[in-house]
Amino acid sequence: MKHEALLWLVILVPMATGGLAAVLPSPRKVLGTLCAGVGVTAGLGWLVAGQVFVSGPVSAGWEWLYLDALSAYNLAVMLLIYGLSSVYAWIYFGAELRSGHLTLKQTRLFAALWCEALAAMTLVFVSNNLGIMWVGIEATTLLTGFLICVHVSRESLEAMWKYILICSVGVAFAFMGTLLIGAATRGLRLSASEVLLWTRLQPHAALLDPALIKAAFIFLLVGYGTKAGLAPMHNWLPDAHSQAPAPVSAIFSGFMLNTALYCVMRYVPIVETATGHTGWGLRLLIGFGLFSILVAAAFILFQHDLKRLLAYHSVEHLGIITLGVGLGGLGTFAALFHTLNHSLCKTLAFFAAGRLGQMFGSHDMGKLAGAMRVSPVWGAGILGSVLALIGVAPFALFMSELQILKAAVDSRAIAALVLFLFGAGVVFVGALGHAIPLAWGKAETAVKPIRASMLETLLVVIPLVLLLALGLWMPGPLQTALNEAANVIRHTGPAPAGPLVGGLP
Amino acid sequence: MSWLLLALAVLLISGLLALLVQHRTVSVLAAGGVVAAAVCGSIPALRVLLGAPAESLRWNWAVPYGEFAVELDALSAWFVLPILFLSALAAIYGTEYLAGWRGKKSLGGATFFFHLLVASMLIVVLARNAVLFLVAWEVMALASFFLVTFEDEQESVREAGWIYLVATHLGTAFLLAFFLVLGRETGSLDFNQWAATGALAPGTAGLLFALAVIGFGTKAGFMPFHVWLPEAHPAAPSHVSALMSGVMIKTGIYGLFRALTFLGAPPLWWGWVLLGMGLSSGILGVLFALAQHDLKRLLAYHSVENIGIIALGLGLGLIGVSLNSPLLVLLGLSGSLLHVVNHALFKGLLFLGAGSVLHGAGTREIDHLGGLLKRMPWTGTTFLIGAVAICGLPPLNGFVSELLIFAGAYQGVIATGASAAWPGLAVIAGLALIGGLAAACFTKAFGIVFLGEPRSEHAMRAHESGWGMRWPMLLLAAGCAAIALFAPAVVRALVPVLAELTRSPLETVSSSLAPVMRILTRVVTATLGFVGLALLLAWLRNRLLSGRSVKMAGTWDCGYVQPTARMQYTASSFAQPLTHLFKALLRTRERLTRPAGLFPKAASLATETPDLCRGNLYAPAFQKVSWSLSKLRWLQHGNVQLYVLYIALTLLVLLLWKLR
Amino acid sequence: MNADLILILVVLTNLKLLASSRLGACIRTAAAQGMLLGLLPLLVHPHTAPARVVGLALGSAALKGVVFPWLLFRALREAEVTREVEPYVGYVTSILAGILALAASFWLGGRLALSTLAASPLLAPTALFSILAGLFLIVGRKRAVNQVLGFLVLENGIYTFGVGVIAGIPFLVELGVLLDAFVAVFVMGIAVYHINREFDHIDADRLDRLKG
Amino acid sequence: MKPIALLPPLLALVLSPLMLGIINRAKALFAGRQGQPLLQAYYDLWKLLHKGAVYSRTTTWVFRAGPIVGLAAVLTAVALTPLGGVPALTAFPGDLLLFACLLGLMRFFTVIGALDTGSAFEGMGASREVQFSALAEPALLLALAAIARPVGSYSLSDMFSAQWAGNWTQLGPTLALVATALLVVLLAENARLPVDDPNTHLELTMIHEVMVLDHGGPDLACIFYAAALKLWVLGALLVGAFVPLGETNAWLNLTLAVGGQFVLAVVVGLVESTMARLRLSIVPQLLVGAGALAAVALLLVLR
Repeated sequence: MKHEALLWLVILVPMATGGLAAVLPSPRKVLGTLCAGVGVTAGLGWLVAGQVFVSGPVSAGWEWLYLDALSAYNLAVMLLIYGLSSVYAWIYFGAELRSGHLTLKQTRLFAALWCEALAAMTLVFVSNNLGIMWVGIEATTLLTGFLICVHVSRESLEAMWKYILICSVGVAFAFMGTLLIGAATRGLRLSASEVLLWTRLQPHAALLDPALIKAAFIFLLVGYGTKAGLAPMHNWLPDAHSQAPAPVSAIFSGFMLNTALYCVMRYVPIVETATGHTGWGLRLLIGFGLFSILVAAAFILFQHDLKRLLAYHSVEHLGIITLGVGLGGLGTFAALFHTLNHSLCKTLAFFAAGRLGQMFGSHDMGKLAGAMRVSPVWGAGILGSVLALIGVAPFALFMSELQILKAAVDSRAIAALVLFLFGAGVVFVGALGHAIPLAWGKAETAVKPIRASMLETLLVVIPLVLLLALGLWMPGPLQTALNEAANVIRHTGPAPAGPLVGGLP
Repeated sequence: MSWLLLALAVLLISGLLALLVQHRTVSVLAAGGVVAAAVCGSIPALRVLLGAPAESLRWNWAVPYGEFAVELDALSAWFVLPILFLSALAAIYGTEYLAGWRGKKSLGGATFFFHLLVASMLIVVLARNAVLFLVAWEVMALASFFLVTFEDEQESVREAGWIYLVATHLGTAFLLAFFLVLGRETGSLDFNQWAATGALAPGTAGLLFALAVIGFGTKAGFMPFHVWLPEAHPAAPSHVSALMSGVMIKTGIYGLFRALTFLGAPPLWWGWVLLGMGLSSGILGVLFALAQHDLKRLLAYHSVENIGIIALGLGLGLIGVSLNSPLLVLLGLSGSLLHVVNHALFKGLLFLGAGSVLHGAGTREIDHLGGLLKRMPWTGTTFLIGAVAICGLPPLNGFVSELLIFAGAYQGVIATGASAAWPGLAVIAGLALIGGLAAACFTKAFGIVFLGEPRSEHAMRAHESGWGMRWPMLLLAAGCAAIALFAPAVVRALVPVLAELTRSPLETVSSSLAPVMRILTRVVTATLGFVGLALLLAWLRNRLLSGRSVKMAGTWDCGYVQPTARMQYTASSFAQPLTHLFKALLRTRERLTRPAGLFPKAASLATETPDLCRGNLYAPAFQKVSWSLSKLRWLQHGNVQLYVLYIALTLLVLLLWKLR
Repeated sequence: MNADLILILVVLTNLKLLASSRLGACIRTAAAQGMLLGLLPLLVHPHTAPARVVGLALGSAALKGVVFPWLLFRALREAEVTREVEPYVGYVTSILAGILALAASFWLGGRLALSTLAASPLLAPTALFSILAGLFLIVGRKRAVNQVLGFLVLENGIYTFGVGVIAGIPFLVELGVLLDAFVAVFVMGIAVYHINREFDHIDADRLDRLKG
Repeated sequence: MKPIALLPPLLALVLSPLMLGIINRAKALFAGRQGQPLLQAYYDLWKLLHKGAVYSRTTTWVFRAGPIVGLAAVLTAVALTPLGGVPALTAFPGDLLLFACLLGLMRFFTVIGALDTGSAFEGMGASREVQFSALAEPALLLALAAIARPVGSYSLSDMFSAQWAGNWTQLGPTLALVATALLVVLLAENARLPVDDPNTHLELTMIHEVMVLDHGGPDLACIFYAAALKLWVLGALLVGAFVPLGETNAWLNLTLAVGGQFVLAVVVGLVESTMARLRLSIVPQLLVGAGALAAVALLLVLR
């Protein structure tokens, strides 16, 4: 059947592209192939994702591949981000090729790893078997490890070492959790091939052994949380993000983190049902979410390096998403919406940071000042994205955060409300303090203005316009998509979150 | 309502067009767009104030919990009119004011944000859905932020922009809490439903009131939430300062009025809280204004003072409600509402005047100016009118609104029982002091800037602004006089507003407003008499002098031979006795080098008066927070072993804690 | 020879790892542990030993007993280091900590109520102990090689758990796991190699330029 | 409106300069001099009205407008002032505010008129004037509030109507406090000792006089006349609060009130000849003290 074929293709096309890109003769060709391959993958992915929203979950390969609303939504967003980032990679590395900072070998390495990483992440989303899902995550870690040091330097090596070690340890715990889940299934007689199939566990979650499930969820949360950059397991994140080339940083915080968080979301309904809907797991999520927001706030306040600043913003926003999922109800909906908003916004931010970094030759915000004058386009990009990141209306992030706040108030989680507002306030004060000089400040060394190409302008305009549009108007399809996805997590049929004006979740 | 939508459309479209087109056309769009919008928008607003029923409109808006629900009731209309009027004038003024930057800066951007600001202010006062309100509220903040940072190459301006956006955003955080909690209590985010649902639990209502006062008070500029005003107003281009100070901060007052219609019957302490806010804002505001020597900063502090006066009126009104004494309510509320409009007029006028001075003389430093009345007669005269008005002196509009509030206070004093007399006493003492100090401050501002001899080259070479900047000032001055002249009519236009606020039928309001009307008619007669007398006397004097010797000479110098311009009193020396009197509050920093020896060399005195709250409240608080947060930073120690340890510990702790 | 014996040996190897300062010895110990664990599947499911179990056993034994040690020794030769520099935790203390960890893992194993479904009551505790020991090596030692070893031991613990506790993990998953473990160690090996070439040392504690 | 209502303003217009004469005469007597004739003020006005004018080149129309506006304002205030229980020309609740603000307007224009000359001395006088008046205003309004409370109306004509004027039996202590406060305000507002010294010739010590150094001719006449009227209207309030009146006979009341005014003038003279001018740094304390007295008076009637 055609959709099942699509599921396979979404994994195979990027793998093939990666293989091809690794042997092409010229860097330009390599990058071109990369863009083409990613483009095709994106097309296929959106096709099948759309199919899911039209006519329910798609599964293939004896149910080992499975795409439901939740994974389809994440897959679609991921492919969007990957597409944008690939185009940006063309620009970014194009500039480096012109200035001779990039060799063919490095280009090939980058392209191959880039595509294989895409394949691995896709695997995470399309696999129904929780074990394979884990394999996908681990593969992502190992593949992206070398992406950090496309340019080998002391810092990049250190970052890579920390990234690989910490994430491997963390993800190992996640595997432990997966095993425990398997152990918990002995109640329901499942054949070896079915043990870890999500579609098998989900319906009978109530029969699972609560004690084991709890232990499993702790391992999973810590494990995948490490990869998702939740505090206090986030320490690898600022190093990796700051040292990786901008396109890589963009997909790192643009979607790799969310991929790991997606794995946690997968388990939420199982855990909730198994523990009898006591909100045991949700409370854990709320805790990690809030702690991440506060930690991120502390570091944003004192940050000097632009890319590290953005990295901590990722910690904050992943925390917000986790908080939303933990609050449940409307919160889940908002969290998924926030995923899209944050990814768009953060990719743009890293795009701008990368290009500005190339222009100023540094990411230190002491040197990086007055971006608006040096490059109006990218200056607007960085200012706009930071303003959006700190939750200024009418950008979409304001909307999703507003909904998460509402979820908190409605579920009378006043402590969460206060801490969230406090953390967001600190972030606002700190980040705005960085953003204003960044945009208009006086650079100590004069940098001559640089005109941005049409393509670059588009890369800035498209995300900003999307964010504005989503902030002021939520398309019906997106809304249904979000609802279906949220219902997978809530696993409680239609949304409990009260009557909505303007026809909603 | 269609007219208002048209106005919004015109604003947004012309704003967007301004981004695309070139110099000349930009100015045309900048002025034309807003003026057209003002004309369209005023029609329905006037209709409603003249008694037509409220117009409303509900469109689906595909945003969770959002609905494009707008309504033009009397209260909204009362705020819509000044917004439109002042915006139109400010826009006209702006075209000439900004002409100097043509080619240097993107005037298209400035125009776009100006139009966006006007549009968002309109939506704020029209919105009937919390999400719509909040979005408009934030857009308003953002647009004004970009206008404030127009001259972004200046460090001080960037600083001001930061303080402004931070302050307003933190205020918004409280509003978020306010709306969401209210939404939880009532199960809806629709204003009309909130107005409909009656009594909340006293505790909840109190909490909501506190949230509203902080949230809206930050925008309105209540002391101690005013910190952003004295920074942002001077930094912004003058026509923007006029708009922000004249009407934008009033959206905070509007929000407070609107919020009070949701919270049910106010207990006595709400009134007292507002009185406290009013007194602190009024007195401290005018004192700090007195201590400034930057003209626009001085005006900014006067906005704080006038917001305080408005709060006094509102507080009296609330106390009247809780003691149910109708006359007190009407006097307090009408005084407060009328002062909203009056302040929009004369503060707009004064900021435009200050802008004209900055434009003509190139400095805002009062001590460097002087003798401008000769060089800029139009600006000077209109500025004088604004000054008299803002001091609450007859025969101008400021007097009328302050009279109403004063009358309310006296009403409280003579009312039976002491509970209304105490607030009355407080208001009388406070308002009298504020009035006296305001007079001191504006005799200083006008006297030092426009009178005497020029104190610097700047002032010497000052030139009058063109008609594009004169007309707005003239119209605003005329407005100040007109409101005083037609006070009864204006207050009659308040009847529907008051009826809506007190939820009583129009007849009742207008009947119980009758005594106030009588007062106003008498006042108008008396002031007219005064004007007549003045003209008569002037005529007589000229008759007497005609044909006699009228000589011109130097100022009488008390026998000193060579008076120079530098011997004149300066703003600082003029205000010194008062600032010295209140030095405990002002904490003025003085750098004084006394003249020494028999033949003293140069001596100098420099004073600056930094903001009390910013220095002693917010800066320490921010430091405390950042200090305590900096304690978290050892987390990122750089050592990978440590990082793995965190993970292991987190895991173990959770296992031991959560598996019990 | 039954499972318990192997498990006890695994515990002993862990203690040895904690105790020894010579990197070479550590690597050999780890290799031995790998071999032992390779045997484990055969003994846990003695009567049912289908082809895939045998394959798994041989695969993991080969990988952990031969390939990894070879990789690590190569890294050592490159770096020309033989022993751990002054560790964060002394060796005696390490052993004591090890004993404590052992006790903790027995207690935790009981808490998890796994023994019932495990092939041997010792299994879950041993697995947990290996995990803890691995963590301890990563946190407590400075040489990057030691951290790779630590990760290896941690993996071993999880593997033990997987083999012993879960009746039927699909073959594919197990392959994936092995593959990942292999790649992980491989990648780490390469990283160590690069680090050594760039920094002329492989002391993870001196990699602390990125902070704040 | 009964024709008698025209009398208070008429009396004010005619008799106010006389008060200055009485004060001077009283001071002269205390100093054991013979002193100026009682009608000296009238002569001065007449003389000034026939003079030309000299204007400083620095000045603008503001300088010329000052005296006019001041006189017009105080004349309007006269129309609001009742005398001897006879209601004022126009009376309405809150007229006391118009009264106070008109005096404020007069002050405003005197001050900017002074600043218009650009003279350091006049600037100094202006600076002092605004300082003291800012403190005097609360005292005045509070004192009036203290009377308004028992009367139950805040229109001057009601507050100083026949049956309430000098109502010592009902509100003795209050009235005493109010009268003291009003007296201080009157002295301060009219630039009298112990606040200001009307007839020193040392500019450095003057307040009001130094502000009008540059005015001459008809302008100065306006200022003198305005000052006299100001003294009269404030005096009328003080007297109205102080002097008890019989309810019935309006003429008798008027006579009593005018008498009261003259007595007040004598008292002022007495104060001026017995007291020295206060140090400028002490004056605020005096005025704030007056405000405090008024507040206390208000508290007394609040019970």
